[in-house]
Amino acid sequence: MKLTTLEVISNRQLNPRTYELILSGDIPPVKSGQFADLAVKGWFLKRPFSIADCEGGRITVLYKAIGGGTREMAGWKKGDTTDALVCIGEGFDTSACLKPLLVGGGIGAAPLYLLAKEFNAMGITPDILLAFRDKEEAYYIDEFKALGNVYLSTDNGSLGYKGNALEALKYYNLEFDRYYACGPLPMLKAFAEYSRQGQLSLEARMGCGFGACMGCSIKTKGGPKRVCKEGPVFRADEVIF
Amino acid sequence: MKLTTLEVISNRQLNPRTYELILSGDIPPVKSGQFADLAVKGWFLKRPFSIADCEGGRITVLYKAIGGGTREMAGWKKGDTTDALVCIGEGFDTSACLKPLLVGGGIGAAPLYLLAKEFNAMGITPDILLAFRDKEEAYYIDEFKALGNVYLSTDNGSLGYKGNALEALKYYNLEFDRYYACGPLPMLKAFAEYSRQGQLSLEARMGCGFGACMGCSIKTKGGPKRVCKEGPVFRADEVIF
Amino acid sequence: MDLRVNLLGYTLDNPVIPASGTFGFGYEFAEFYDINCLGSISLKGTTLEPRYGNPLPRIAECPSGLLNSIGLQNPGAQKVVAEELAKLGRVYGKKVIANVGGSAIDDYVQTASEFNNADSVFAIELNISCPNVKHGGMAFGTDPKVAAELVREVKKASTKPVMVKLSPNVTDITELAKAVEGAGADAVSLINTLVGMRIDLRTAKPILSAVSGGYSGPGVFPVALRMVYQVKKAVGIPVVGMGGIMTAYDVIEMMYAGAAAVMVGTANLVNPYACRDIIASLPRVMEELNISSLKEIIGRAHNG
Amino acid sequence: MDLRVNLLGYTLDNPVIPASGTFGFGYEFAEFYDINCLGSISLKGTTLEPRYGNPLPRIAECPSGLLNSIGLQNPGAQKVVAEELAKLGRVYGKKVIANVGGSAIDDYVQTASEFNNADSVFAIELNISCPNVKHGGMAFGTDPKVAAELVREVKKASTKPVMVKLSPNVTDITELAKAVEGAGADAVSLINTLVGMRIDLRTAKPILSAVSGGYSGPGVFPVALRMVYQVKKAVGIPVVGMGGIMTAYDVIEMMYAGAAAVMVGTANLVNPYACRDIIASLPRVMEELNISSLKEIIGRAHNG
Ligand SMILES: Cc1cc2nc3c(=O)[nH]c(=O)nc-3n(C[C@H](O)[C@H](O)[C@H](O)COP(=O)(O)OP(=O)(O)OC[C@H]3O[C@@H](n4cnc5c(N)ncnc54)[C@H](O)[C@@H]3O)c2cc1C
Ligand SMILES: Cc1cc2nc3c(=O)[nH]c(=O)nc-3n(C[C@H](O)[C@H](O)[C@H](O)COP(=O)(O)OP(=O)(O)OC[C@H]3O[C@@H](n4cnc5c(N)ncnc54)[C@H](O)[C@@H]3O)c2cc1C
Ligand SMILES: Cc1cc2nc3c(=O)[nH]c(=O)nc-3n(C[C@H](O)[C@H](O)[C@H](O)COP(=O)(O)O)c2cc1C
Ligand SMILES: Cc1cc2nc3c(=O)[nH]c(=O)nc-3n(C[C@H](O)[C@H](O)[C@H](O)COP(=O)(O)O)c2cc1C
Ligand code: FES
Ligand code: FES
Repeated sequence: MKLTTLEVISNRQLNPRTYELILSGDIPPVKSGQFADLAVKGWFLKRPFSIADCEGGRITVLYKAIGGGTREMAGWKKGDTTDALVCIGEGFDTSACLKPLLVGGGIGAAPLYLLAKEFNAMGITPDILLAFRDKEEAYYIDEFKALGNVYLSTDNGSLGYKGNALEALKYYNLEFDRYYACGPLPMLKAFAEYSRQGQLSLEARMGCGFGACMGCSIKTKGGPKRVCKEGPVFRADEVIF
Repeated sequence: MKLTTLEVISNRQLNPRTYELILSGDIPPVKSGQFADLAVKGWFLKRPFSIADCEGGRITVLYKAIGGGTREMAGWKKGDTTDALVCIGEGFDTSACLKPLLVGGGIGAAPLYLLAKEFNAMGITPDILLAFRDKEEAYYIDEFKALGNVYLSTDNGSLGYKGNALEALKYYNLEFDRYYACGPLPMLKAFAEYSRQGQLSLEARMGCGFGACMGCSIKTKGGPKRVCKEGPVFRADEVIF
Repeated sequence: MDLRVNLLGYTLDNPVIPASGTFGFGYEFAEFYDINCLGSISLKGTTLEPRYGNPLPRIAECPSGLLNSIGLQNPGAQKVVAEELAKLGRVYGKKVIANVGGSAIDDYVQTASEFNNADSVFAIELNISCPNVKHGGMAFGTDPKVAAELVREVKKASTKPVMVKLSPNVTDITELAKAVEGAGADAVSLINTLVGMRIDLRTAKPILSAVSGGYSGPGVFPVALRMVYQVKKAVGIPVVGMGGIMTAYDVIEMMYAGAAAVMVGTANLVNPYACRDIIASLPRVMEELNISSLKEIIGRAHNG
Repeated sequence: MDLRVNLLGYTLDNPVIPASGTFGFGYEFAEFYDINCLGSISLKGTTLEPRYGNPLPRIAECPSGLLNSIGLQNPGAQKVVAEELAKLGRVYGKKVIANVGGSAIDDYVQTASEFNNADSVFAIELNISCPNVKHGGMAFGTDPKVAAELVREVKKASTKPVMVKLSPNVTDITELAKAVEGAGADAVSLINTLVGMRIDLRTAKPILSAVSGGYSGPGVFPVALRMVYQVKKAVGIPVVGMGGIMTAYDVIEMMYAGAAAVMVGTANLVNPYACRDIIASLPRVMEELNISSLKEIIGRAHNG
């Protein structure tokens, strides 16, 4: 992990509220599931975002404009800079997994992109289940199709199966030796109850992003763990919801 | 008075701590003695500065870097912008004055530049007494020489007469039918005690800069008056120190 | 989009009221914009006799706000009623709130009574929390018994609804709120300023001539919001919320906490158009947050 | 340039101490820089038994700071002494301050005693002001009698100097300071966090699971400075100042107000290098302000 200044290479709108931000700078090697904490001028705390991709000294962040900070980010232009902590946390564990299922809910699909690439590099074409509220919220479908077998669902049926991620998993009859889920807490909880064979990427409001404040400590069977340090990825069977 | 966005045209260092800032924008007519209130990013309140010159939609501010805000301003570059209130307050009264004496103490000389120009336009060449702490603090001497008869003094004698402004006035034997003084409070007080025939430009810490907060109210014989609204220029015989 | 709220029997077109002391007697802001967009106006704190207030400096900057030690400069109640209200009446057609300060119960009572016949005043805001007047405001604002006694006396003398402005510089603000409610207050407004201080780095002396002053601006918002929430839980009378409101989002948050209307202070000083801008952006923000009527969101954070 | 100050018989190379709860048990910051530059370290608040603390969310952002409701998460006193101090000892050669929390007098007494034989601990900081623990900290921090009683008991049991950390959420902080001084406290530190709150605009619910939390960061600096100034005037024991310090300038201002040393909290969270950077820039700032020795400026704002 590292505190550094990143420069905006591009900031592209993908759908009404989702953006793709490409940043360059002095970036250490990234493991999928790790995140970056980006400073936004005028806001006191940095904002945490999964690293969706990493290539040639650049990282990609896929973000949804939901509040003051992300709305401000939507206005970032090429050449703008941000102070950032990069490569935070422990990433996904891809070891000993031959039939992965990647499950993204809404903006939670972001870290799965880099994860899918990692599986590709291991010679594995993952199944990728992407669940959105509606068609308007969807993004990066083609990009994911280039890396795996994509299955889609929406709450209102405007794209793919009509239903939530877990319902879609059953509908599409998807099998896995391990699933990798990132999305809203209720979705993660539902998956953890459905199967222990998974890894969950969790969110938490963060004070520091590097383990100092205990602001993000969750309860696990192994005692309290910090989303920013021991996480954000946890085994489905260790998290106490 | 007006709230507007100004653009930095140039920001030139005149001596170790004094800078000349030229700003352009939609600027209403300026009267000498009026001031501008400039927003500095990262600081809550705007900073008030006398308008030292005004020409062709541009204003000049002469400022000394003394604290956080002015140190930040010293880094402003061409093209930077600042939100500003411009043309605040009542200016100097030049009416019925044939033999003016302009007295500036340190950075207080700033508004006298525009005042000297106004006298020139009326066909009058003013006497201009500039008092500094030392030679290093001096600035704009040649500029003032182009507009009037310049007399100098410094506390340590490194430039001109060795002594303060009032001592220098006596030493140079300067006469006037009205003096116009701007500088540190003790200097203004000394002048007000020496002669009632003057106008004083006062400073005050300001909350708003446009008359709303009463943060800058001084006592005058005519009741409380606001430096930002009825001032910053007051008659020497009305101010209660 | 319904922006209207009710306060003390008066319907405000919107909940945004410039806070006392940051808007003068209102008319000077008419230079900047048509102030008839404002829900109402809380006038500069008024005392029985004219006051100059504290010596300069009276203002010190803070990272996220400012300190003031104005000390209730005002021309005195009679002049306010005779002159300032008249000047304001020429540019503002709605009713306003008279903010009353003092240093003894009798002061308050007499000053409040001066407004009895002022038709344009729909409520008295009793400032029992000014940190900037010696032997003044503050004592009334920190002792529930004294506060209650004051409110009872003012209620007897005033023909207008009385709103009491509470100080945040106390261990438990709900005690004060309950005391003034018990004494007959018709509403409470909060918060007044937090006592703060700055020191001049160049001289090592306090910046304010009064040494300490009242801290306001966005830096106090979290404290203000907490107190509004607490007081809303503790009393049945309307709560007017203020402290650090800078945007329409802050207005909504304050109303969620329990504010029936809000006051905007320091924001006016850093941007003379602040209240106008906040009011103008309220409909867009309401739409974004799926709010159709502001009345309905008052205290929503208390549900469930 | 002399940056040294004395605190409770111990000489600090400089007055900058990371504040409790914002620096863990210190060693994790050694990943970022050589923490031996620090004057000392105030360790994460420690209780007798291990504590998980409050449910998430525990953090809410503010315009100029943050709210936390951690609730004293810590592994318990024995583990702190046995494991955390050892880990810290490997990367930090100076003595540290153990910050002690609790919810009953006995808790505090036993926890403080656990550090009696910890050589690397030169003082106990008694946290009687944590707003984030039910039936805890706060009561001790708002009632002078209870606070004094607590201090007396801890003093009997502890072999280390005892510094008492005061709450700003009181009407008169000097009463508390005088009470703990009278009970034998060797120093006071202040301020702990101000109670604040934020509401989620999207859900209209309080952001923190604990509803309210402790507000810290630059937004509290003016309040902290005022209280340090007041307490310095009121007591004879050393005052350690904190609350919103972000820069070397803030350190000087706090020392002018009366701080014998300072603690830096929230700044560490937004910039892991904050303490190092502040210490590194102190000599330059001292030169600019014509200060040759930091010892000499303590309380300078009280002169004349
Ligand atoms: C490990 C991790 C990875 C994330 N990855 C992504 C991603 O790839 N793309 C994406 O769009 N979002 C991601 N998020 C969520 C993202 O951090 C928030 O959407 C963002 O912080 C909101 O900022 P704001 O200023 O717009 O909202 P505001 O509500 O104005 O923010 C106020 C404060 O709350 C915090 N906050 C608000 N919502 C969240 C949240 N859901 N999680 C954590 N903090 C929050 C903000 O960081 C800020 O401190 C991630 C969160 C975490 C913890
Ligand atoms: C009407 C008027 C005209 C002025 N004209 C000039 C000028 O032409 N050139 C120039 O260099 N300076 C001028 N000043 C002084 C200038 O405003 C201050 O030097 C400047 O505000 C300092 O800002 P800072 O951030 O560097 O200092 P800081 O000390 O960090 O500022 C903190 C706060 O105090 C205020 N402040 C500090 N010193 C003063 C002061 N002397 N007067 C008023 N407010 C102060 C700042 O505005 C700010 O709000 C003028 C002041 C007034 C009132
Ligand atoms: C310059 C100034 C003057 C004030 N004068 C008064 C006053 O006369 N009466 C009063 O009740 N409150 C007064 N206040 C307090 C404000 O009305 C308000 O309670 C406080 O500033 C918090 O709100 P804000 O953060 O939006 O400014 C004053 C505040 C400021 C900044
Ligand atoms: C995340 C966090 C955790 C804290 N934990 C403790 C604690 O355990 N014990 C304590 O005495 N103070 C604790 N505090 C208070 C700080 O030590 C300090 O008093 C306060 O934050 C004000 O200083 P600051 O503005 O520099 O942060 C904590 C503060 C924060 C932000
Ligand atoms: S955010 Fe501070 S420990 Fe995780
Ligand atoms: S600065 Fe507000 S009235 Fe002059």
